Amino acid sequence: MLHTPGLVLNDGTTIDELINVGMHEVSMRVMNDPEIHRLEMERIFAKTWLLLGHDTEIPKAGDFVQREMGEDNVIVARDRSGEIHVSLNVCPHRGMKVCTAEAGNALAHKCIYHGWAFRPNGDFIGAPVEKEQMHGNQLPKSELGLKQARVHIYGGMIFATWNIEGPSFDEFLGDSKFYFDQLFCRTDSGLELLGPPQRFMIPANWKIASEQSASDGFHTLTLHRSLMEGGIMGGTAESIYDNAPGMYGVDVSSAEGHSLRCLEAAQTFKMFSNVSFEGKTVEERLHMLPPPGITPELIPQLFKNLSADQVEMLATIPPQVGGMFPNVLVLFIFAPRTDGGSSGALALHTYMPKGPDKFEFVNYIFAEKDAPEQVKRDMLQNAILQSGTSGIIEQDDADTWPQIFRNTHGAISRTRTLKYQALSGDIKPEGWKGPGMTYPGFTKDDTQWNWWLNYHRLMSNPR
Amino acid sequence: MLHTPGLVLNDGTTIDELINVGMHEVSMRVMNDPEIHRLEMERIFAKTWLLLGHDTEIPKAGDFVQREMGEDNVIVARDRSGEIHVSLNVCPHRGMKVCTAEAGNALAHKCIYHGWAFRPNGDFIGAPVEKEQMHGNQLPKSELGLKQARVHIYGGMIFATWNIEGPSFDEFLGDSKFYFDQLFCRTDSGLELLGPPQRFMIPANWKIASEQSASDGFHTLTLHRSLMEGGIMGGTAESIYDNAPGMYGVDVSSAEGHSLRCLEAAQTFKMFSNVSFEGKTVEERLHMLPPPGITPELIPQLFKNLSADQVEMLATIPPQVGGMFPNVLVLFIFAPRTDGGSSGALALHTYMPKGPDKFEFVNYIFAEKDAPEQVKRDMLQNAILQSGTSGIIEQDDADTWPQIFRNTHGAISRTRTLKYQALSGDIKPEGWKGPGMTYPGFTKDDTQWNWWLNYHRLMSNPR
Amino acid sequence: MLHTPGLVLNDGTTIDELINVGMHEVSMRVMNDPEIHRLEMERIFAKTWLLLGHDTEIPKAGDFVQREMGEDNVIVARDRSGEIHVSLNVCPHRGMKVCTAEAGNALAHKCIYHGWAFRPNGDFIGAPVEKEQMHGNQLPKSELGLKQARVHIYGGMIFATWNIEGPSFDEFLGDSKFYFDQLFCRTDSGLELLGPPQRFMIPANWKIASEQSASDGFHTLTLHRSLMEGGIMGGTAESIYDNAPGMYGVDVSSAEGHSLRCLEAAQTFKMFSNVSFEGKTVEERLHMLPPPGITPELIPQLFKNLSADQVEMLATIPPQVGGMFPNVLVLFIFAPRTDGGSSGALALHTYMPKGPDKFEFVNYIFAEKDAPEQVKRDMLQNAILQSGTSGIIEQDDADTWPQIFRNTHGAISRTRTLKYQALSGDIKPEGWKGPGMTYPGFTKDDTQWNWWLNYHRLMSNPR
Amino acid sequence: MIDRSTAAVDKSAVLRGLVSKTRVPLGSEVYNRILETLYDEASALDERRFDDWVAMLATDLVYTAPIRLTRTGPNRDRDIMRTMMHFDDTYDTILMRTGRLSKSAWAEDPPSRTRRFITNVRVGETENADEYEVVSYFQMARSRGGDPVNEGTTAERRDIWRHVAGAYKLARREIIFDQATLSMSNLAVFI
Amino acid sequence: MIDRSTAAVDKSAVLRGLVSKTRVPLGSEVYNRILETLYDEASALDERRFDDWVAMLATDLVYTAPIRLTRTGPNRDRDIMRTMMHFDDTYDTILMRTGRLSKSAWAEDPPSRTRRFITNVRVGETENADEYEVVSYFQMARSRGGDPVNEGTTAERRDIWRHVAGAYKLARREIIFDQATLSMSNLAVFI
Amino acid sequence: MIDRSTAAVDKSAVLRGLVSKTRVPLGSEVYNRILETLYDEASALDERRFDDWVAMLATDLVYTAPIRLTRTGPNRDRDIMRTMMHFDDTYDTILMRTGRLSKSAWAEDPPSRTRRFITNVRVGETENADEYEVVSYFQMARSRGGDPVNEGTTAERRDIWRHVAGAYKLARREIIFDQATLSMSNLAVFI
Ligand code: FES
Ligand code: FES
Ligand code: FES
Ligand SMILES: [Fe+3]
Ligand SMILES: [Fe+3]
Ligand SMILES: [Fe+3]
Repeated sequence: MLHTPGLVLNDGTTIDELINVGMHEVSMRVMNDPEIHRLEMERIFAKTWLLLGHDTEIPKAGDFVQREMGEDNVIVARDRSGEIHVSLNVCPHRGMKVCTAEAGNALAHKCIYHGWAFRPNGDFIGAPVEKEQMHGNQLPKSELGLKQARVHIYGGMIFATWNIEGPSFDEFLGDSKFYFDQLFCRTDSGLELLGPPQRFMIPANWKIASEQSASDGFHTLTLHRSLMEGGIMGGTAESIYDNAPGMYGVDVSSAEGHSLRCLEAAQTFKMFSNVSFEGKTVEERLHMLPPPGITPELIPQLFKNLSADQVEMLATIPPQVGGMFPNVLVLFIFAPRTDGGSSGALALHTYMPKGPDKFEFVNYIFAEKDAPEQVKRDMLQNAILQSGTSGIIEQDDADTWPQIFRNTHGAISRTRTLKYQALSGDIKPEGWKGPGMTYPGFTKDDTQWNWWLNYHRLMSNPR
Repeated sequence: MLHTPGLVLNDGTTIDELINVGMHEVSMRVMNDPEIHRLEMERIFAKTWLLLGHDTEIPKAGDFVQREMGEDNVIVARDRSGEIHVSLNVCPHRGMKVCTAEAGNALAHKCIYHGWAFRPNGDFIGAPVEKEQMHGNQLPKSELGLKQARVHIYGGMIFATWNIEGPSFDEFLGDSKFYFDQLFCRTDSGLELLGPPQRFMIPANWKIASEQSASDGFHTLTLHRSLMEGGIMGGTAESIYDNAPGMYGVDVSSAEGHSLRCLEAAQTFKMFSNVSFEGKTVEERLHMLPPPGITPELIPQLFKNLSADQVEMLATIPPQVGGMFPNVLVLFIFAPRTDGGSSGALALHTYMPKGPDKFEFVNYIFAEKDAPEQVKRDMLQNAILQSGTSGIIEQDDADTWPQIFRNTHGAISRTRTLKYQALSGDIKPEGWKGPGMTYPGFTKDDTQWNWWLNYHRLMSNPR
Repeated sequence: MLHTPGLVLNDGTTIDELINVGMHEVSMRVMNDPEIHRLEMERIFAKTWLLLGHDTEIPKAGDFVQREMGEDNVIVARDRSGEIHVSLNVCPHRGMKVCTAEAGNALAHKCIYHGWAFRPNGDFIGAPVEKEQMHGNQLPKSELGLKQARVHIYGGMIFATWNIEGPSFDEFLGDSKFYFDQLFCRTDSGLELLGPPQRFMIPANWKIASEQSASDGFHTLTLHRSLMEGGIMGGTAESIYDNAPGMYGVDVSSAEGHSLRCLEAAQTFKMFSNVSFEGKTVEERLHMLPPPGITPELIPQLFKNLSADQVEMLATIPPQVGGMFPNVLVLFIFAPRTDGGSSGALALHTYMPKGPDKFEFVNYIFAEKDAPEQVKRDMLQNAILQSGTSGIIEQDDADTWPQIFRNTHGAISRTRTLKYQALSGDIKPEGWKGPGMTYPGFTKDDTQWNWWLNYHRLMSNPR
Repeated sequence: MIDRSTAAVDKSAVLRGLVSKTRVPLGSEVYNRILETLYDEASALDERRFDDWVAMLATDLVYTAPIRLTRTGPNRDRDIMRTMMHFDDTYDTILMRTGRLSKSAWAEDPPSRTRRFITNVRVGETENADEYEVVSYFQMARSRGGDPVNEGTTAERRDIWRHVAGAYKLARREIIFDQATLSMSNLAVFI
Repeated sequence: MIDRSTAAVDKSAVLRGLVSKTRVPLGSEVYNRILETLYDEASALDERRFDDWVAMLATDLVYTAPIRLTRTGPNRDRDIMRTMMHFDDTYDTILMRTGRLSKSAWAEDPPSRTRRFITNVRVGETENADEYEVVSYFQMARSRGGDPVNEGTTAERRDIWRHVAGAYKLARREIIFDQATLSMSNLAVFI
Repeated sequence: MIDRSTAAVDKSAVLRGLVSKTRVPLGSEVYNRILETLYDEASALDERRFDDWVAMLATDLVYTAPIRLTRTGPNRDRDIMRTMMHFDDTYDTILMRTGRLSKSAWAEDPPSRTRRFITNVRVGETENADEYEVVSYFQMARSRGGDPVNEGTTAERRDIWRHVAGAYKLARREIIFDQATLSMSNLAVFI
């Protein structure tokens, strides 16, 4: 089955029965079927680009971190020449983990089982007792190295894929690059990962979190109601649905399944609501209300690193939340603090599948490398308070996803569908300078449906 | 495979290889095979009538309880008009549980994920920010309600099925109705559920408990030996197998797989052994030894609600234990108390599958609504002492079932069979007034085999 | 699929794709695939001889122990006539465990569920209330006994198989018997099991431990490095790879997948390094350095029970570690003690599968029955210190196996291979007296590859 | 049955373990003797010395375990439903249970290997000078047969211990389980 | 971020819980009152009496939970990474959290049924006469909805408790979780 | 080996932890110092300060862990089989074990993150004035690498602690595991 074109499950079900393109519905079964899961690992996680970390984690030769690509464990290491390599952490001899540390520094990784040794770039050095040639005589040493993934560094972020001949990283980003650049490539020194990621397990299928990351703005109004009850977003608890804070803006998306929500901060946060950009220059606007993570002294760098259109957008209606297909959430938000300050919070999550019924939530927290130490400190605290393990926003998501997952098993429930039928359609807002598909106004289901269309495309491709 | 008539597993095994009708044997494999389990959920639990609770749990408009139909989670709610509805607790939007409380009162169930709201009857009310029509434009609101199950109330007990066109509840009960009426429909006010059910998990396949519930009387003598050692059933520990207390009576059954064991109390309990019905009228007998749960003041109601034949039977040889296909155990027993009293214990269990390897034991405890408070109190205490989580009878069952289950996995063990070869055959006792199949004398395997025949019938039917 | 010749998985994969005979590689997938696991239970564990214990555990009539044959639970019992029987511990009635004790004495095993009773040889005695014939009328009592396995006692060790018509135990041992006899059949009274086995669970596939047991000598040098750091094997931590203690000897093996490593103790242990066998007789050598477990007073018995060739080998280059296909590790080693003494340590392990993802490590510890009590005491302590739950050697194995197992799941990882490409080839050492395949010099992969060849042979045979 | 739909909102005392306003200080003689008694009780039960345990019970013992119900909104903390119990015992029924355990109680033959961990013990005075309110946190590990996976449970125990002739006897115990659906396949063991 | 690649080898103090060299003896008055306080704190949190809990906090509270990192070789015991936290809170942010729990905090509505087991309590003096270093071992069972499988966590808590007006207030808490990857799906509950 | 088939029926003392008839009262000075010592021991092991732990051991230490056997009927409570052990150690072999842990003991490199919970401590006098019988309940959580699922074990420890020069040293420990088949994949950690 697995090698015929398209996707047909063992029981004869086709992907078009699971994903009803005409009706914009997805069968709940997709969220727990083990056969589908295995195909996802082969057709998505072994094929597309995956986020593994940030180069500021491994500054020196020999530095390494251990990460996951789907369910494959890898070593992300910097070699003597400063180049970063991603090697499958499976010993070519008998399959032991060559590297058992989550992070560290080593110019030779020696497997504890029989002692085979490998360089940071995966090259096989040799087996103990050299004269006995315990690596055998059937394969040359050059074929006994750790399997290498293809690596691309974007804005300091380390991406890798097993798809050696596949699309380039820029092809993978597509039209979304214009928008992601505004977050990741806007300053001279770029971002800095503030510490090793938070890691925790969610008892749910990875797609339940990932389809949400494709810019599900609407759930904020109800699931994250407590944010608004807090009052920091304006209005009162009663008026939440009338004000609908944060619901209006421009959702942008591209065919590769990525998306971002561009929001005018002033519309979202009470504290900024007295801000008016009337007749202000881009630079003035940036100083009045710097985008999340940017401090005044960094503003000149924006002009240097971004196009005029990009800077203007960042100044006016910056991208704040969104996702990168298949499993990355982007959270670059204004985060008002209890002390009144607001340096924003910058976080990226990866949702790494661990079987059809669990995924690991990996939360990377960033700041601009050249930001003042105190700002970094504040932003770290903001990001921890809002996102990840104890984050008051994502606590509610993390409790909701498993309940949805438990709802996908029943004989009747599994035949129900997820619906993406509130669509605004691709409309270019007047004077909009960015590429890609744009969905202005109230946040709808378009971007999430684009995520599923790309899922459908990849899952239908056996090669 | 799943859509061809009959039942053929992926490895080519047919149901007739698993259930040997001629030899009255069932393969152990049936007790753990995941493929069979999925088919059971579709062909049995999505097709037949299931017990979900009792209407005294939800007396007022808006009252609801959350229950399971196999592995599908449902809301059992009473609407404004007083009618009871059973709705699939899966949000039509993105599959979240619409109701997260196990019980409560609500005239609108609002999903916490995006805020879609539904009435007690499952009707879709709307999504937040009405003007944005976030339920989309592809389906009318009338098609966005919670999926409805078909409901039937019998003796106050709430039954439901997904099989909208299938057999009526009376057809489902068949000839067994005559006997069940004697337990559930005998008084003016009927039964009252004394509290929310006990719930606990058993690490075994649901059928191991359910085939036993089909009136396996014989196991009592050995597995529940401690009851007799207690002496309350007459004789001494040594004489248990000679006296065989509770083994003689009339087992009744019908083609739908239901069954009950009708026993003369005097034969079972020492304390009653001086009772003689010689030349007594039915009414006199009832006063001498009221059936379990019935108090003297309720006796007149029996004549009002039951036929003469039914009352006579209740007075002489009342049904006491049995089962309702597929997963209900009926326990309406005399329960002598340490203080000498005996008001009986009335309990129903449902064995709800949670995968092939676990089921939830849900224990509902009842009393006659019009019984005196002290009697209700005593009966609650009796039922808890005998049945369910801490019950001295069912402790032993709950420890035995998992051991049988663990015995079904081995390559050799799974080919062994359960045997139902001690059969007495359908014999109408002299003067017997009831319908259905009757098996007088020592309790044998007939009723359990009828359970398997109905299982075979339903599993063979793909529609 | 399961009934066509050869092995073809449901997805079309053949065993030759999984085990590349030409390249001496085994796909990681073999270590976790559930379908392969089920076939292993049928084609290996239901077919080959399995070690279940030792007759010194059950000296008297009625004595029994409960053990596992793969995933089938069995009763190993001695009957009145002193004969040992292995019965499937699955009640022929409704599948309950007939015996719930791990060990004990009983001349009748009575099932607690309905009371059917069986003799130590598995014969059905009867059901309670004899006159009611609750075992039915469709099968004679003679067909209602516990399923019997075929039993063979070798050196006191109890082996059994479900393969009634299959190879004899001697055929199963093949050429390896010559070597195993030197460990198990060398003294008049034979071995004694010192106590019930240690039992613990390892979260890994059984083959990860078993392919290692097929005489993977090389891993000792690196994984068990701490042994050498301890200094008891000569040299310093730095010189481990130069000295390569214990790496040189003669690995012996036979087509049935068994193997043993024959080592000159003097080469392995510093404490013995002053020993020289120059011009010494076999008897003198035995007294200078008795093989593990043998005390001076037992030496005469060796000549009585073994051939001259066997004794000479035992005196010069005794078998010390190895494995018996499919799941037995043999550990008959010199074990220098902190107090300077050394009586050796004798242990056998069985790795019993519990699903594809777990196995039970059962550790049997022995001594020669006629050895002095203090020696037995020392050997027990040695064996516990080195092997099993807390053993300083096997702690490291038990932590490594699960890490390899976790490495077998990923979409990329599962396509990687285990390699056995360091082969020395079958070379008869000059003057070697033993049969079978011999691999002199540095320990290589030959014996482990022989294990896989036999695995390939059995898995390819559907009958 | 109790009509949950009208249950008034009332956070107070709903879950509160220790009700007494007069605390018996941790480290005081009474506290120490009671804590010692709880440890001795646990060992009697873990060692299956049921006679020793029964000797620690008052003959007017009330031993109960209400169920828990998952609720939301204003009533979310009112989740102890005393209309239904997992245990609803008296001294007499406990005797029936322990008596059974010495006979053919297959649920505990072979016996579970249990370990009862007692922590967070708080003691208060009651209106009766010789009776003390004792709240303890309870955790049990339960191992059966060759199964490497334990069953277990956690709970709060709200006791009344009565000082009688130099010893303390259990007069009242309410077990507050932490699960709405119990993971233990039976309660053939005492909490 | 901290450059782990050059982390000097330093076993001392890396994992050490109790730093104080002046021990407050187990059984002493101060020890007993502090232990009592820890039990009362656990009951306040298990009973969701958040106001009672907040009343036990000092307004200069620092409440943190560094992540753990799996490391090998010379640095294997230096596995507490304070560059990243699971909690990084102050009195103000704790108030925001508890305030939220009284509103629409779905993560805890319906609430988890929790049990916080406190053991292995050790106390030491600090340079401030009224402040005590308190190390406790912490274990939480957490039951949600009808799920028979609990979530849970274990940790060490390194506290500073300050004696104020006859009571002790929590001035500092560092939570040392025992897992590098947390098994709890969120930390909507306090440790 | 021991012939289980003739094991006489003998409920007494089979499982009994505390044998001493002379109890050292909970809260007494001796009890408090010993409890403190058990907490300190747990922290030394959890913090992998093996030298500190060895310093708490008597040189004549006997450290054992008999296996458990599932039995039925009259012998059902005689389930501690001292003919086979999980640990069978002396001071010397413990030194070998701790020494190994400072070298290439991969089973603990990277190290497990462990937490040893000590509860239910009972103390009794022995015939030797300076030696005390100490029974404690033991629970360990063990987290390895990035695995979110902990291993763990529960047990009773029956110790002899000897008072030497103002401190207590462990002279005897018998570990009674609660499982017949251990769920921990190795015992590279001390109990
Ligand atoms: S498995 Fe890595 S060296 Fe053998
Ligand atoms: S899932 Fe229910 S409203 Fe979206
Ligand atoms: S199952 Fe053994 S007697 Fe019925
Ligand atoms: Fe969210
Ligand atoms: Fe029963
Ligand atoms: Fe090894």
